Amino acid sequence: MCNAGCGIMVRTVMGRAKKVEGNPAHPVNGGGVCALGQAAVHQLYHPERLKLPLLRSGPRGTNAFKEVSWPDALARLADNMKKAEGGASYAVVSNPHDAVTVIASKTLKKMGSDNLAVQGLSAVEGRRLAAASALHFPDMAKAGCVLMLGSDVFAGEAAAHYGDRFGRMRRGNESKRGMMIYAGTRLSLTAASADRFVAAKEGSLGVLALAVAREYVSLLKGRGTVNPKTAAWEKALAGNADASSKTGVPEDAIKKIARDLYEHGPSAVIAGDDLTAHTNGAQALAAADFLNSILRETADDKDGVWPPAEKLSGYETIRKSTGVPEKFAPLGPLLASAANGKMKLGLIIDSDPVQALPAGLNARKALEATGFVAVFGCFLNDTTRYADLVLPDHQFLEAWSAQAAVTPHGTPFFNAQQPVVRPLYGTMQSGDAILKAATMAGFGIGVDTQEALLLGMVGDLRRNLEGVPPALDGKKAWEHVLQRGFAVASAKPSSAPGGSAKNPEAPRVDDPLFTGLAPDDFFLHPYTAANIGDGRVSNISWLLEMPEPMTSVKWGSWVEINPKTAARLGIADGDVLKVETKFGSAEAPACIYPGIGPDTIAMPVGFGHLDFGKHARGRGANVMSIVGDVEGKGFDYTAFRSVKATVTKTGKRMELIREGNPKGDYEGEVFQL
Amino acid sequence: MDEQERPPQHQEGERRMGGPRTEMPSLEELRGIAARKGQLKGLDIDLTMPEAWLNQYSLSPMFYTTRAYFVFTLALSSVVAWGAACWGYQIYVGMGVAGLRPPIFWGIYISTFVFWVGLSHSGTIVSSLLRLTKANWRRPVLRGAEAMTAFSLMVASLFPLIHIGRIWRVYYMFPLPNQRFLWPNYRSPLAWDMLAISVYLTASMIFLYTGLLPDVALARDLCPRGNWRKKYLTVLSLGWRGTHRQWHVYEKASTLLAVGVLLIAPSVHTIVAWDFSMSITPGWHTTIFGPYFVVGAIYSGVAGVISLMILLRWIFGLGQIIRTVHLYNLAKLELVMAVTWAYFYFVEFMTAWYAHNPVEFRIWEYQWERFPHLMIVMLGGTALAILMLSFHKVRTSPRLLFLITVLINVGMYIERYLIVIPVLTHRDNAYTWTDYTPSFVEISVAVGALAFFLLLYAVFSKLLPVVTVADIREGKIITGDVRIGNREVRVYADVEEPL
Amino acid sequence: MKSFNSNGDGKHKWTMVVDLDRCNGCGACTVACQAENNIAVVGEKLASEKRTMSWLRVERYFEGEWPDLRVIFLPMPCQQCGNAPCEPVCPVFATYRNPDGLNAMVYNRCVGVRFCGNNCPYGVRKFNWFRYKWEKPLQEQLNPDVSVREVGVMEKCTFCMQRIRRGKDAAKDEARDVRDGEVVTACAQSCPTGAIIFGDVKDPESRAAKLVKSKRRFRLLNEHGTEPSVVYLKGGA
Amino acid sequence: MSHITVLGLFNRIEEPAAMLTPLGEIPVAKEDMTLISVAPYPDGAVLYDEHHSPLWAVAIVCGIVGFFAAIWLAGWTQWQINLNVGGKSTWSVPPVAITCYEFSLAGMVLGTFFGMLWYAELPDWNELAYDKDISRSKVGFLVRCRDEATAEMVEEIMKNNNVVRIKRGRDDY
Repeated sequence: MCNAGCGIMVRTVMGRAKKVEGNPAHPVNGGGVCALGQAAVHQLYHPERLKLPLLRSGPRGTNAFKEVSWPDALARLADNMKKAEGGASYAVVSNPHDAVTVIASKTLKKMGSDNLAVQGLSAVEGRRLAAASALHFPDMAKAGCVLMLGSDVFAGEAAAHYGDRFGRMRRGNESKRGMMIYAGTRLSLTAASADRFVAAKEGSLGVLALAVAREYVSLLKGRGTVNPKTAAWEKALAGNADASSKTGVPEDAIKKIARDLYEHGPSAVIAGDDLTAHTNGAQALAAADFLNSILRETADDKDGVWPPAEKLSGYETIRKSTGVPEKFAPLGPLLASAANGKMKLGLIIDSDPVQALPAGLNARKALEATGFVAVFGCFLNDTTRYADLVLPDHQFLEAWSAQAAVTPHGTPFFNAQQPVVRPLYGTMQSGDAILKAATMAGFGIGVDTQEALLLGMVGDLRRNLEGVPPALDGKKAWEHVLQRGFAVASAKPSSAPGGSAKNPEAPRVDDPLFTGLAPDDFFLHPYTAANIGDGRVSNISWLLEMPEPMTSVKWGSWVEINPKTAARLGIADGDVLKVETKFGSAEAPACIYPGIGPDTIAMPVGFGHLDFGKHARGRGANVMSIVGDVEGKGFDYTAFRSVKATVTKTGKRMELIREGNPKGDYEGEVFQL
Repeated sequence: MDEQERPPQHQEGERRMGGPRTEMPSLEELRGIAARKGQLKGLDIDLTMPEAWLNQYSLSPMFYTTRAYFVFTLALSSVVAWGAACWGYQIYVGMGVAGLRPPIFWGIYISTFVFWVGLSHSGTIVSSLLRLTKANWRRPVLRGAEAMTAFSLMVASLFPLIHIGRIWRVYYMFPLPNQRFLWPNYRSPLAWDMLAISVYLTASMIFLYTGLLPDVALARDLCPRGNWRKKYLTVLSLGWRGTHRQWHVYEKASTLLAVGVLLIAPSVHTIVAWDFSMSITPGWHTTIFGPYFVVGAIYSGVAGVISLMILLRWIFGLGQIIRTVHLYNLAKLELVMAVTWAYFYFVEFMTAWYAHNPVEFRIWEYQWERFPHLMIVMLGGTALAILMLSFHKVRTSPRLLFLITVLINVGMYIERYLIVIPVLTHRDNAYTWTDYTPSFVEISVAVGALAFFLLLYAVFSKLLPVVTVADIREGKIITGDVRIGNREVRVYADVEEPL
Repeated sequence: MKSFNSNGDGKHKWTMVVDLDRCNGCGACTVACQAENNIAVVGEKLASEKRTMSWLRVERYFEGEWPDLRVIFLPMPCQQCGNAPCEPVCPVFATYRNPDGLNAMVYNRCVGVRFCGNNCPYGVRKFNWFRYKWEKPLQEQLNPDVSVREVGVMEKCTFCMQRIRRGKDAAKDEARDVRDGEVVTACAQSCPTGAIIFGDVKDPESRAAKLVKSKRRFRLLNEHGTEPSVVYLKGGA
Repeated sequence: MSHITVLGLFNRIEEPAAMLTPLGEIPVAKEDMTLISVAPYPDGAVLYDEHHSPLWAVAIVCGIVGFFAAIWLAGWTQWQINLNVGGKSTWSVPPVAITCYEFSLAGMVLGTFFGMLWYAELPDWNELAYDKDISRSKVGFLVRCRDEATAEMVEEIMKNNNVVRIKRGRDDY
């Protein structure tokens, strides 16, 4: 469902999964589970799950299938694998750390291709995977002040993790309360919990980071903190005088941020989508890193905000032993080459690129031009419309699996997962299916089942896991890990460079570019809502009925618009708006939302599925379908906030389903909070 | 003899008012009607007897049925059937077919309940008050008022049943001995309410029945042999003969019952008010609610009595019995109630407005924002009633009186709606604020209830005497004309010795 | 008739402490509650009529205007009031205060007059407007420890009574007292930020007992004299 | 002992009123006479009610019974089903008071009604000395006679007083 790798336990009664509970010992979530995780049992018993392999029986784009047997389906897949030998195959997965990703990666390599891509890989995540630096893993829980640069961590993946760390930061210790400052373009769920919200212009957070850094350095100097690099930093940051006008943040607000970072230390910066999802995202991220490096070097870090380098090195060890790929193919070029008809086989594993990727990436065209598309998943969705073969996967509660990843605060871990219920239907684990077909096609990687692969993994890994007695053999070690559900990678002295030991180089942040129709268009701000995440779970009624925390809207998508802007344009709550960009248009009801700037509109992602069961089909508008292709530089990510849109009233009305009363939520003083 | 056969003289005051609307038909005319319509064919009334006109008039609604009546009854029955079907649908599907939603758990079922309970008030209060004060103009009004009480209370008592979620478990609310420790909670205002309503219903039925007893005996005697009514009339009359002894006990009992009912009625509406004010919900939790409800009930009830009296006049041609003077007197009573009611409005709104309690004030604001038209009808209705009823012309015009009294009751219905709904939609917890619109089913049931009330009345008028013959006769017995100088005045004998 | 009181020994007073400083409004508690307590999903149409059944909601209040906004999240379960306004108005004893300090709701007794819902200033009581169906095979997920409510009855947060009972039974089997942290409600268990702390305030060593003495404590609408068992800790520095 | 009853129907109340003296001379006791009319005539118009019917006492006694029934019902409930609801005291007075009020009045009303029926000797569906013409405003005067001779004398007196019709019966009241 998500890539965070939370440790969960499932309460079962008479062989039926009843309730998902967090594993209190797990380094990611520490016992908590987010709403999405809770809904796993709902997904398991979802009435619309696929039960048998499906072979396309109509034209592509219709979801017309007939059921076939597993041997038949696997034979077809194997056939097409043979045909696609060489570089003509690719795979898209959703979770970069998962066992099935390892299998896909190994099989593709065997087939002579390295076209393995991850759907929805954000710049932060990409950077984290490639990280060798502790700069990307500050631990919020230990920080005295944390500056969130547009990172809506509570609504995104690993919400449970950040929730846990946030709770500890705020009130882990009653006497010392950590402070959170949120700078961003929209009052996101995370911003709502921040002690201070600083509204910045769209795409200007990199500049803000540099401006804060500059103020911070001048504070250092003014208060006499001696650091050998101060002069170098000062020099590097000298050219950022017009930050206030570029970011829209007043000069004294910037100073106040710097002062808070200085006074409440140890401090850290956590960067997020608001920062990176623009054309200058890579530079902005470098700017944030720069600020982080200053904070780290000047912090009195006895609490351990910054993980030691050797701790992080454990990740490299488990990555290597498990075979988790180090690098993934960039989606843009991959899909472009597929669209040019260069690909004969596409494996889409547990992902929905047609729905979830920006329209500019043309995932639909790529699939249409691919010779044979096999989709692995539990449900029919937008992507299966273009599939030749749909192979029903086990829901993860029925499956064996493992993940090797690193928590956002830098603890590398290995998750071991066993089925909690017997499979309900005649489904097959995607990993097993790929392995079987690959073996038939002659691309076997030496193991027959995913379970065997996992045993093999642990065989290599066991000496690198904490708490696993070295005497145990592979099988025993696996069982040992299964009992706890996870094991933390043991730290080893490593020569890997920790932090930015190099001399600071002034990062440069260009002005963001926007594709728009007219100069006074609105910035379009697609974001992930906390209730249905990125849309992989938008067929789950529990989550659809859960109100999105900020707007309290449920069962549908919306366009957030500032109250004053709405008044100016004569838009009332519930008026259906047509949002038009260069890439297309979408219609959704207006939601008057005070937490958004007057020049911006925001829409949640994950809605507007063309096909994803009765709850998701046609519900709301898919904002990604109108988002474009201004490619970011430096990492594999899409600058999906670089689009401007026009807003027009359609004249239709559609009352938003809200939990709270839009007027009443301003009357909180009744409670005398 | 001649003197008695002659149609009664109009009262002095009445003549001043322009006289009755219908001229008393002569004996010949009566015979003509009888022959023409066959209405009196079976009816064993000797038209040559003294005061035969009274028997004729009071019993003709029972025995004389027009086609229009059947059409009307059929129409009412179909509305009732539709309402009942809607109720059945609600039971089958669940309460959700009503427009209720948290935190609005009570909707128009409860406001309609309060309305009907309120309407039931004046019947007995007016009747027993007039009995106790020996107001002689009371006599033709009694039966109609008492029946109104009984029927509106019957309709009202349906609403708690319609309203509850599990009607099939309604016996949990009664103190029925059982093995499962299921017992009602007497600390709940709803338990008081149920108790009060059932006591009131019992008492008002007894009150109505006691009053009916001599008239049922009369109808029994005058009912022609072989008529299907004979049987139940015989049973219901309990063998009443009208011996001196029976009359004596009857008089005593009437007085005692009047006292009892007079003590029960205000307590009932106070308790209905406590259903609201015993809660901690701002806007309901006010001490004024008890008297406020009682006064409102009498106000709407007297209006109901007036409307019904006028309807009886029109439908059954009872202009000779329910005369304009009766309407005139009732209208005076209603004027007093209207003024009192206006005072209560003033007190209620003034405190909410001036004290500016945030929650109450918000409810008040919301009322004006969301239901301005209803507020205007409600407040304007009372203002108009006071204004209009102050005029002699209006008080003596049945047509205008009918309009005003119906308007008053529309206003009172709105008032009940505005008591129940805005308070719930705008509670302490601002996050839960929401809106309420009655659903089709709720409206159907409410309209069905109105039709049911009218149907009960219509059926009643065919089964039992709708006018109190014995009381009118008694009035005639103790009435005499006295000549003072050049003027003849009607006087009433008070045979009981004053202290 | 003593049997009414036999389901509690009066040794406990279960209390929920909600730290608003920690709550980030993520809504995990809502779904945890839904999963634990067989709460029906009502669907889009009924949700638009605000007839959702969730026993716990996270209320969100805004203060101020862009860009100087302050947001407060307020998780709102049944407050399990000491002097619960919902209890005395019930004509059939369907809701009463049990010796553990909880507002027990006896579904089988409820006739559905809904006065309790009207008298609850927090608006946490929910009514079964319809017979809610679980589409197959979703009924497999239903928690066997919690009854599925019939049409026409009230329901509300029970402080996960079934978990309390399980914890007490386990403690009884081992002839000891219930340990702090042994009994947690589904919402407290799932809360990622640890904003919900559940415990027995009669156990002076429990976390809840310590937190209710916090200087930041307050209770909602306490001016109604309801004495809620849910104690909030004020957010902000 | 069997009685003979004579029922005379008159057009006006004055006629039976005038018969009291001649009847007293026969002699017929006041208890053996009664007036039957369609509407109540005031006491003393012809006869005074000689029977003592303390209806008010019945009403009050029944009211008191209702009062104690209520104490038993509401009070016992609170005592026995000792559930804490909303922190209300174990024996909360207002519910008992309200229940007592309602039950007392219910008792009073029911007592009055049944007392009335008792004292009025109702219901009684036997064929009693009665005439339908009473409902047509005739005034009936019923005399219970010890023997045939008295009955004839009574009839004579009635005829002297403009009786419209005379009916004979036995064993009436």
